[in-house]
Amino acid sequence: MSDFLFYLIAVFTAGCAVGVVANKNAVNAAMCLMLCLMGIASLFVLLDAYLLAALLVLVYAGAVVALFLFIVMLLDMQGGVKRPFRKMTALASTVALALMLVGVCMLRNRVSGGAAPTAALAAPVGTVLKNYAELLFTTYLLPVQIMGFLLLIAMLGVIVLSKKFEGMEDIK
Amino acid sequence: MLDFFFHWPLWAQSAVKGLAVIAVLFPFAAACSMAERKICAWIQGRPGPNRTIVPWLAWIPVIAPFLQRLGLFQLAADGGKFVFKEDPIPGHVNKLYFVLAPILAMIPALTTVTIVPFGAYFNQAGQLVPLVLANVDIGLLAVFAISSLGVYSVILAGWASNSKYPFLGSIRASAQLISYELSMTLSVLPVFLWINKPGGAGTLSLFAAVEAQSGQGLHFDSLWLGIWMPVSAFIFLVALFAETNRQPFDMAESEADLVGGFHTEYGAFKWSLFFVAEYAHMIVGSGVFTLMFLGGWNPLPGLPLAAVVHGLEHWISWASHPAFMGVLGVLIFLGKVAFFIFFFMWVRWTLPRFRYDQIMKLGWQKLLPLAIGNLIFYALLIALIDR
Amino acid sequence: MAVLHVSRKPLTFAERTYIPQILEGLKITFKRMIQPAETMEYPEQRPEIPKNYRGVPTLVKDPNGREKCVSCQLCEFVCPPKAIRITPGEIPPDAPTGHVEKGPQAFDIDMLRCIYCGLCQEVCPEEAIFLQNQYSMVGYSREEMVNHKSRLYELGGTLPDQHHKWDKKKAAEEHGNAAH
Amino acid sequence: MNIGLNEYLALSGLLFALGFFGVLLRKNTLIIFMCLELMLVAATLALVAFSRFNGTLDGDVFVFFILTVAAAEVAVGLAIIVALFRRRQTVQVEELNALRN
Repeated sequence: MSDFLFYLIAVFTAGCAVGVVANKNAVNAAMCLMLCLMGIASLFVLLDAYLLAALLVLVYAGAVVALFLFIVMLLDMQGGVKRPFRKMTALASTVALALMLVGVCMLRNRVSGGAAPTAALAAPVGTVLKNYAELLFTTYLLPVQIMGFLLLIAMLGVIVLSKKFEGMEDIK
Repeated sequence: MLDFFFHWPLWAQSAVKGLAVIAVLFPFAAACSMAERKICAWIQGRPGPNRTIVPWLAWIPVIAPFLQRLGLFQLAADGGKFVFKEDPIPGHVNKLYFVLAPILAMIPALTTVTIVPFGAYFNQAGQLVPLVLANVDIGLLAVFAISSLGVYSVILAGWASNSKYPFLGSIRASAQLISYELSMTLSVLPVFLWINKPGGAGTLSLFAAVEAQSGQGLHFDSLWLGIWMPVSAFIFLVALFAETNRQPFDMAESEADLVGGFHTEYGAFKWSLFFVAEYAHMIVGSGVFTLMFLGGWNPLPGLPLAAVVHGLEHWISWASHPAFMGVLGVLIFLGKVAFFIFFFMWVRWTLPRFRYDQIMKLGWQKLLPLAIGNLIFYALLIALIDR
Repeated sequence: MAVLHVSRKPLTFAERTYIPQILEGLKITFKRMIQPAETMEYPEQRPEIPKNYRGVPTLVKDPNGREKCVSCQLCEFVCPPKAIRITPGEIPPDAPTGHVEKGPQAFDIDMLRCIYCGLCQEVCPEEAIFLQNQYSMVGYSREEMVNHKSRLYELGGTLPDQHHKWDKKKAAEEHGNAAH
Repeated sequence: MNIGLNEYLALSGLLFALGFFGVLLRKNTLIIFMCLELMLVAATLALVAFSRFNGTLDGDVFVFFILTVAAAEVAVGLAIIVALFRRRQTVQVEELNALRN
């Protein structure tokens, strides 16, 4: 059952990822990204990380992709000249993709070396919320603080960026 | 009693649960639309719908006229109208997303119900077990996560309609949804700080929230959180109004300046899906509010359901039977939810709509600082109490 | 003209939170909610129609059952929306009202055009057309909404005045003015 | 239960590769940005899988940080894109070449 679910969700997620990359229409791409995130959230559930699944949906699907959709719709960049891909770009990116896929295949077929036996799972620690809290407020307290500052700075940055400045010349 | 159910395969159980959600929530939403008509009629000094009758029922002498005067069949007439009307798809719309949007509106509305507990009973071992479809540890966070997906239906409906007013309406509505989500989340943090105070459960589940209000007698632990944290309850309530797009905040519709908001171009069944989704959101929102701030299925502060049942055992021997207790709990819970739905409608037919700038100002400049201040205050207070 | 600038009354803190106003509003609507409804259950209960109500225009007969209209066409002429159409006709000399020169052969009032202004009633020299207290006109087609002569008389009925104009006229014709 | 760490890592790698491919290939800034997000999320999948199969929580906690960073990044990035669009009326990368010569 679990195996079947994994393969189902994996195929779905990968398909949606292809959709993000290959779609002409940016709205379609954003919706594909949303579905892809839902797939990953369900993979998190399979991995017993319920909290992270909920957070992923809340932050990513609920806010980030919604923002993307917002901007895509507001800018409405359907117009403009569609230039064909340059040969070099296409070639280079395909080669990169191929190389990475080779890496993926090697990962998949790696002989599992004792460290993580597939059958015997460790006890799921990610299900208990208290564990997260303890770790966040002891070992990772400094990163949490830094994250707070980062968010503050990002907020200020966005406010400054989205303000219109008068008398600034256009960069040509 | 229900053992046979738990022996079924998982997919069958899930399917039954899913059908149950639909079978319960749709009539509830329809009943809400009925209640809305009646209440708005009473407030405006009218009798409300009281004419509809099914032909072959009209022959029953006393009951049929009574039901007719109550207007109960208006539900069926409305529903039938939505199903049988012509379902137009205007030209120049993005067909895929135009059809997808109302369906997307239903998904969060129907999914969140599974996480909301609606009653409790004692099992054989004497433990209190919640009546809930999926008792997850991250309860409230899951509700927030799923309901945050509701913004997609609004955005997509407005955009796919390919028309100015729906688009403006959807932009406004989704900005409003995102803005008030913040205050809403911040307002419930004190509640869970209190529940998870040192020695507490370490959970976000709504059942735990009710248990924290189930103390007996008049002391601190038995207070309903709405009394103990009125500011949180207030902020949550206001944000709930905004999140469900109800009257003083119904920027999504604002028919005076935007024709009909994001669903201007919709008709018939697709429109009714938006409509049902709004009521389903309202029901779930009221349920969450009741669970967190009004003691869930406990009848009175300081008088939990368990105490009532044990008290009744002196007179009625089967009072602590799971079925009786479950039904009692569900009835008390539904009573509170019904009051809140009434409150939603009462407010709707009392207040005019806010202007858009007022809404944004209220959300960002008043509610958000208030929520942050409230959080800090209760964090300090709980720390002091626990020392 | 001098411009008077009136400054807005400053709001108190309580007013700026909206809360007291909202509660006040809720109180008012709640009071309203528990009062009985003020509407009328229309088809069963009917509103009381005042005497001078201007409803559907109708034609009336005098107590002797003669039609009062002499098809002078003043109403047709004065009607603002041109809802009235009269076809004048002769009255056969051997009819009971044969001494009258004219009567309407057809008298149509198009109720889809009528604006219930009452000018036809004002202008009628014979007091033959009255706007009566009927107010609900329904029909399934446009044709149905045109009131023909028979329907107009059916709606109008008899006007119980005691003028007996035509009797007097007939008497005058037969006996000269000496009768009076 | 035959699904182990390898399968999750392979899926994560596949998603990352797809995202990377998109970043290289596409010319629409917004889609490039989406592909970047895809790469970030692929990384979180690997972290959660590691965490789960090793019985520790550190990977999960890192996902928190990634989520936060991603949220901040998206806010700033989209603000930049909107500012760019206001100025240049385009979001295509090859037209945003002010520093070329």
